[in-house]
Amino acid sequence: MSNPEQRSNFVFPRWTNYLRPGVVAAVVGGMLYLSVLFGVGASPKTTAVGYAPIQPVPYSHALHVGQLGIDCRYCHSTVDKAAFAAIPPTQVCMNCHQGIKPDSPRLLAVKESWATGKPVPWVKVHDLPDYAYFNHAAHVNKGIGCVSCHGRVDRMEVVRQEQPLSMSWCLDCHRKPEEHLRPLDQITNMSWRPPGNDQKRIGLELKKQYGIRDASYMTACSTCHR
Amino acid sequence: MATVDTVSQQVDRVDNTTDDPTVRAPLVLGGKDFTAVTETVASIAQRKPPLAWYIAFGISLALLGLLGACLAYLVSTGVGVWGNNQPVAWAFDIVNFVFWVGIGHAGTLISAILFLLRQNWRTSINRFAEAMTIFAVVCAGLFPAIHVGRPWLAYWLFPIPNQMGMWPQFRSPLLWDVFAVSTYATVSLLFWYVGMLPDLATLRDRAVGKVRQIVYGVLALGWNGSSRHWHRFERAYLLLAALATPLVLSVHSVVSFDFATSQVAGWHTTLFPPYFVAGAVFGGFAMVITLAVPARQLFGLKDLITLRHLENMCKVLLGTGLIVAYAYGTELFIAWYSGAHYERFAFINRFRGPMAWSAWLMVLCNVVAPQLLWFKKARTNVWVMLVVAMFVNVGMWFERFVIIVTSLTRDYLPSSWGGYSPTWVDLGMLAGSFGLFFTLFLLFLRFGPVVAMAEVKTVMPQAHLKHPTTADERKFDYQPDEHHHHRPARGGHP
Amino acid sequence: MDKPTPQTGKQYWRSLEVLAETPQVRQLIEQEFAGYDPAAIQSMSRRGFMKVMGASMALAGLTLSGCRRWPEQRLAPYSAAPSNRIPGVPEQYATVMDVGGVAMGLLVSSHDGRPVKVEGNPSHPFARTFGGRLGAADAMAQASVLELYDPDRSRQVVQRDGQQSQYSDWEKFSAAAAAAFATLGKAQGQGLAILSEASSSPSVADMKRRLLAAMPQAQWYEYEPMSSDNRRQGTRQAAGRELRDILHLTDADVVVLLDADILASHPAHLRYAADWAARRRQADQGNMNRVYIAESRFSVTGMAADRRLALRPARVMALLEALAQRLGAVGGEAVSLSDEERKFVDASVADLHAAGKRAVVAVGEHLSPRAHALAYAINSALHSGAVRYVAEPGVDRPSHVAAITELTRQMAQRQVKTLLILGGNPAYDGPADLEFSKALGTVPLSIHLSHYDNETSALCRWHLPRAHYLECWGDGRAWDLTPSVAQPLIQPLFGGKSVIELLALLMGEALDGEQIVRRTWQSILAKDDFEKAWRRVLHDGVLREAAGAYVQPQAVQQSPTRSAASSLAGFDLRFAADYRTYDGRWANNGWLQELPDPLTKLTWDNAALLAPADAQSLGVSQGDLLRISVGGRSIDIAACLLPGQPAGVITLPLGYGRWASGSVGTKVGVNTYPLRTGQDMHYVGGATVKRTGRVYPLALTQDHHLLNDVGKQARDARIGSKGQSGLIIRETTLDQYKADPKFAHRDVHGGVHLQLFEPPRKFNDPHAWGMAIDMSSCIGCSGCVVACQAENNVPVVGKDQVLAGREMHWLRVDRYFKGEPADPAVVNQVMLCQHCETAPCEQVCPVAATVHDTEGLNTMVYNRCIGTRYCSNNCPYKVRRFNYFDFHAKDPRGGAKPWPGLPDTQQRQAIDQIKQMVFNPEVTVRMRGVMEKCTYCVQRIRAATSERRIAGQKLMDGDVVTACQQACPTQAIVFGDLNDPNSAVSQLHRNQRAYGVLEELNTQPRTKYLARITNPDPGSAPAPKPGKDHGGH
Amino acid sequence: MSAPSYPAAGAVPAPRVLVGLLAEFEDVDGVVSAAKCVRDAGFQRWDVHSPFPIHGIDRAMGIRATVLPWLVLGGGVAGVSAGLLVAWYANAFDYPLYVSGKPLMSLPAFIPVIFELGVLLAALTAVFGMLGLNRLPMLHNPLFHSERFRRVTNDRFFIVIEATDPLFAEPAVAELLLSAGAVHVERMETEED
Repeated sequence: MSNPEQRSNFVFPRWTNYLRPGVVAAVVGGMLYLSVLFGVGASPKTTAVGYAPIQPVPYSHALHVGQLGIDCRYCHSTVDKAAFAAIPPTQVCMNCHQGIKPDSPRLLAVKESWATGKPVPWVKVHDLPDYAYFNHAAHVNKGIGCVSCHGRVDRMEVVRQEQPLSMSWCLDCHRKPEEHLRPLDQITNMSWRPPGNDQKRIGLELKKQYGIRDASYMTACSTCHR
Repeated sequence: MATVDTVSQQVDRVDNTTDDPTVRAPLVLGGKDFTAVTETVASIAQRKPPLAWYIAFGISLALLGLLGACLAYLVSTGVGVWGNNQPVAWAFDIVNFVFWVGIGHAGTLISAILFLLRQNWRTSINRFAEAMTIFAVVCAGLFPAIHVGRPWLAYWLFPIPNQMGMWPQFRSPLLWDVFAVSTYATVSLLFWYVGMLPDLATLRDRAVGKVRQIVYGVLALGWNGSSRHWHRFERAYLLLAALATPLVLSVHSVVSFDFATSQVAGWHTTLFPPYFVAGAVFGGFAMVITLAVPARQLFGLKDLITLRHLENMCKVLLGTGLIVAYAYGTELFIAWYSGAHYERFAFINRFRGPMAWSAWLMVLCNVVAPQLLWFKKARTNVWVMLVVAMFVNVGMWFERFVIIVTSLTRDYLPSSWGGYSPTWVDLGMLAGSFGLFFTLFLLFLRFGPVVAMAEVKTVMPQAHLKHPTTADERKFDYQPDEHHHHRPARGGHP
Repeated sequence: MDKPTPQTGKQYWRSLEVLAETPQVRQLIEQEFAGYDPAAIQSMSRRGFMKVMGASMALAGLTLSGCRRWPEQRLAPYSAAPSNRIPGVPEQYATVMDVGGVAMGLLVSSHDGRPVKVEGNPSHPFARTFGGRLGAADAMAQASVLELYDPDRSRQVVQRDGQQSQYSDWEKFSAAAAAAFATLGKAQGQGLAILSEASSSPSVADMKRRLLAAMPQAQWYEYEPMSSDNRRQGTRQAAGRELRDILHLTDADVVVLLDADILASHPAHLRYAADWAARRRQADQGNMNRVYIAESRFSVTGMAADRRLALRPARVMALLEALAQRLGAVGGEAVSLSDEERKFVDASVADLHAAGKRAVVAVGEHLSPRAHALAYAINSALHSGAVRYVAEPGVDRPSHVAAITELTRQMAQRQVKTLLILGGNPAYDGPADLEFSKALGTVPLSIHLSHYDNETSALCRWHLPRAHYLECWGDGRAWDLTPSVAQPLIQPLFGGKSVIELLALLMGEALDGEQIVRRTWQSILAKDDFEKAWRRVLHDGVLREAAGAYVQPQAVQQSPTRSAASSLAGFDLRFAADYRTYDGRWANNGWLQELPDPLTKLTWDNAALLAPADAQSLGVSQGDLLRISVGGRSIDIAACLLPGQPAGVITLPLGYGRWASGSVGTKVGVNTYPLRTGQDMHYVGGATVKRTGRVYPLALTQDHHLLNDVGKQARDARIGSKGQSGLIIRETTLDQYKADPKFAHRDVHGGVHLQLFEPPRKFNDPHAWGMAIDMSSCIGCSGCVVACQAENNVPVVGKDQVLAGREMHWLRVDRYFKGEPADPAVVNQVMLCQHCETAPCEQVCPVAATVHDTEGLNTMVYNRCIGTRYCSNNCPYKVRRFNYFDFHAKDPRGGAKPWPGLPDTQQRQAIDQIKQMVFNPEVTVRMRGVMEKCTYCVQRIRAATSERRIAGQKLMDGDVVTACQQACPTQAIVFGDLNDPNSAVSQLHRNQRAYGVLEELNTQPRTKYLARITNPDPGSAPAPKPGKDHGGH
Repeated sequence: MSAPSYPAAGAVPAPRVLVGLLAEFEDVDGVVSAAKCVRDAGFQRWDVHSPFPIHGIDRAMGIRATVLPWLVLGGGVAGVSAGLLVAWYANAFDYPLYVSGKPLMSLPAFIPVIFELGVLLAALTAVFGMLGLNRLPMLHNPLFHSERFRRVTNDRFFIVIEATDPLFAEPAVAELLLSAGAVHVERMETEED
């Protein structure tokens, strides 16, 4: 057997006792820190919002929509007819730009496309997962304005993603559509405000008028996933 | 003061397996005093282990490696590398899970229930059993996590707020499993560790070399045997035992709900919860015997884990075995009595269908083999009990196989009846899980206090007042299976 | 031979606006499809391709990407938008597909220029369902879209010289051909032979006429391994001219069939099945037809018949002679019949007499000319109003066998200098005794136009890639000669040419396909205002008024019966087109290879179909490898026991064992053509069978033969005895149905449901979706299985996985044999997700990946599923399917490989890009590790409802049509809204035959089955059921 | 054992401040009776150290029952309510989904989870409550300076009377302990701070 006498007698120094609060704090704090880090870092609000890639053509929505007041549907013509809001063909640009500023250097890519027939390689900004089936027409025709999801595009020099486009974000609106509904003639109006800022009342009226169904229908899985 | 050598020499052959209730059979032999107990146990962690340990550890590590390889292949390729199919969507994966969870029951059961029942003979084996529990639950926890098709998303099983706004579905028995098994793992771990604190302190105080002194020192948390500490310690331990007892019963009940609440004929049986719990204890004790018999041989623990301990375990084995056999019978009776076509067929098919061999193997191992233990000769012969225990281990694995796989192969629509055969990955992962289990267990044997020294000391006569003077002392000086107080206690006094 | 691996070159084109094929638009749209980075496409880089797909929104739903920011996607809008196309909105075009000289009317839907779904053309007389608004298409037609995107299709012109083979191109070929044909032209076409597959195309006929006019000495031959020449000969004997018989089964109360598989193998089977079913559905009015069949195999029609007799081929003829005599259609010495044969004749004759005009007799296309002559005589004798005739086109040509025999002879005698083979694969499917391949090698200049660089191409000097029918202009005639136009939905992916385009090229005509077809149709369509008529044909896809005129020539007296002493020594071999690969042309089609055979449920193989009795006497069991020899030739093929197969007859399905089919079809199954000679194209007697001692694994999706007694008893209790109800199958005969209309609800087990709680809602807001499946009209043709696979991106898993029991079909046809193996009855039960209101699968899912929506759909959310498979265990119908591997990425002929990358990148990167083009963008493509199942085609529900809602209209019954319902020729599947009491499905749910399978489990299924009613003659009807049902209690 | 004497503990590198006196006893009876003496002498800040819990020592020392059980009860209640709350919030309130036609609030189906969470929190409270009340972990303890004290986890029993006790007077206390049967008494000292 080993007998005590031959052993070096090790005693933990006194300061080890003072570590205790530190250890507790480290463990608790660490867990909190990680959860916050993950919660914030992984949330689409962080990963997706603010995504504003450089586009091949320095097209300014602020100028065309904000100042010139072109309606969204002039370019995105299928938004109220189909699930997919079409990106305008080069043709549409040329309708005007054959006459207006035909020689502007900013239009080079467009004119090249028109000449060669090559499409303009726009970068997709609002990109839903492949398993989520969003239908523009279904929303636009039921009183959801462009601005609700795309933000104040009329003020954007470069289009950026304003909303997280996460599932819970979709659910918020599908549970309480009345907070976003607007008259059909105001769909593309970026600056529309409910008269008397009484969105709730108007929303509920429109909800009835559009025949929008209850939350359990609106949040059923099959509404968006197939 | 006795040394290890002298101890091992002076192993006396006192037979403590008497059945005479008037005699208080000693639980510690070899005329040991406190020091000798400490020596016997603590020195295991200090001496170099025998060659056998190294061989066993080598094999275990190899199997663990196999498990790792299989896991990598599985996750990168898909669960199709197993033999699972339609209709047998669960097979080895869940069989192994239930098997290991079952093994994981004896530990906490011995610690908790026997503790509450004041079964003092538990003290020599509970540490073993608890360690076994922890490691078995580790193995068990592995399978539900990796049996899913997309393991990287398994965290969806926990109610964590997320950007999808989605939550788990609390009606699913599988979710109950998640909570039951994780709770069980946590509580068992705490129970084990708390119980080990005083013994870790012992190892600390005997440790040679700074590293060991620091490691054991930290693990012992500065335990100093203060009676005020002991007071709260015992109360906490009692509470844990009281909590663990319903827990241990609930866990396997919940596991049985996976089947009992389902639609599958051969699964949805109201009998399942008690049947599964009994089966778990049955299999758990078998595993304890399987581990204890060689261990006491290897590490000279014969005086602490005595034949009486082993015999007691054999009795439990026999008892629970009979419950299991009864459950088999009841299942068959109910199926016949229900008069429902699908029910009847499930059990006819179990014993006469293409996979009947597994059912009969189950009956042989779980019902026939344990009957040997009616005989005291068998109960007191380590070889016999070892063989019986092995049979039960095999039998309990096949019980789960029969329930899960055979029932699934032929359910309602004959068009979708199928068969099942495992792949090398299935077998590899089964073997690998044993590798994981034994690697952990051997490490514990090597470095941990394999017997609860402090608790053993409490059941030694020297631990009790010779002349309780006041009533309150008598009241508090509780002596479990002591029948006559003033009989001079055995064991040496200087 | 060495098969060149296709070089990668510019091969993807975006489909064109079909009516705007100007080179300029072509170019624009090609560029459009090429996306922002043509180089990425040229190099076939996967990312590049994915960007393009992102652009066309085509692959919405591909992969279940997690919450990462997935790879940047580019949007490539049109430069100049083609008129009236809205991105993401599918369009439908009518066209036709020609198989064996008969055109099938199709309606093809196209997503952003990719044809993805083939359906029947409702306005086509031979595709329309009876009285329905739907058009049916069979499994092969529906699967043809997979062939379009088959990466194995030949991509280059290949030039061969002996063992040498090299890639060439159309320029080099036309140069070479121009020279050759110039000289041929001078020689009046002397030494030129053309071997064409059968074609109903007026344009091909027109080009043929022009070519023969230019080269009168040229020889034009036609060959099809499956030919109906016997009918031509027979009708000539019987009526003095070659006729096609067109059955009008709606007018037939009694139908007697001799080896005639009119519901599945006949060129007009879709129309026949529809009309037959129309009469089956009248069971509730007690006005069913009765079908007798005597056949030398077990056919789909045999499964549907009311009385069936399995006979050796010779006995079928004897039976027909007897029938003809008894009906006074022919004289001669009496035929000796066995007891059961006589019973069959007595019963059928009695019924035929009783029915008179409303009776018809039909014989199999392959039967001898005399059989056809007798059938004609009998029907004339009956004055049957249920059969009409049109004149057979192309009467001048020799029979197919004669044609290829003659051609081979000429080649062997070196008389053929130039051989042009238009389609077909004679080196594989030619009569074995001719040794066509050997002769072919001797032809100096041989040219083969074909979809694949196949067995025949390997022996020709030139292989030319052929344009798929969805890629080119063409036309065709239906069974009754109704003409249709075939229009392309996409530019040729691999630069192939159609038959007419090739002929134009060879004849030096500078015309493209469209111009040729329009030229041909000048003569078919009204001269005045051709454009208007042309556009109408394009739109309708058919010109109904131009159908062949009915003729009814007088029956010629037939020579009296001569008793032919047919020897019964050895086995009769019966050659039959396979229900999946037909004559072998579909061998490389994964959907069809994995489609379970309607009878055997065999996938990925053919097998020698053997009567259990014969198997017993031979000591053969399922999967034993047999050596079958006849006339000195022999093959080794696995035995598959088929109850109901006539004793002494072995059916050998054709169309397998190809050696140059492609990565899917090569070396699948056994080639049975080697036993098939020119004399005995359909059956041959005196074959010997030996066991080789080896065993061959057969991938069956339903293992009935392997049941032990315990299993058999349980199965019989569940499916019931012959003609009677069991626990899961409810059926009875018409008479018993009349006696006990509520029979389907007798012996319902455990009717009492004690509820612990009230369901939270009725699942009927705003609609209550439900389905009804009529087991009386289902014939088990399995068209619905392929429809579901095509619509829902259901993967092909491969033989190894089917053997492991992991086939993925959301919808399966459960085929149950009842009664004695010698003379079984068959019930087909289409099984798919029942959408139970109290779905057992839902409560066990720990992550709520499968839950109910408010309209009663049991929704399966793939992107939420983590794959515990618990739901599948808990589904009593076992209709859930699990992606054990990434099956789309897995090679069906090889094992699954580990994927080192992030799991959700596997599909984007590992699936061949051309294969990806067949995906239906409206349905998520499931990745590895998720569960899937029938969704009631929720994508179609959503499409229809949102269209109506946006238009502010109410949803009408019939707006939502599931893929399986759409494809079903017999309308056995009906889907709709149970809230609408007048909807078809509501009415069927109210029908007293309607019951829920396993409803005693209180699953409350939304899918109900209509109990099967058969109409056997009193002689063969099973005894009324003895009181209680066995098995239960 | 030899005549009572209490040398300053040897092997320890001379620490200075006196913490208390450490008395060693050989068996249970000795230490228990000694504890009674110390108790009766009215000392407050003292303790008995032993290798295992000595039955009856609580009364001998006059230790009052611990509050731990009440803490555990609290933990259990918290766990149960947490379980109930999370199940209700997730399945019945925040995102109600229809599962097998069962009610949104299917209490019977939620019970297993509720139960498990109750046990879990109770057990955690028991363990960490015990450690907290015992002020463990405490790796440093003046006792550990004593060579002999190591046997407290083996076979010896000790009584410690701390210097901070109001009645503490070094020689008197030593006498008391020795007379109570201590086989050895030593000064327990520690370094300045």
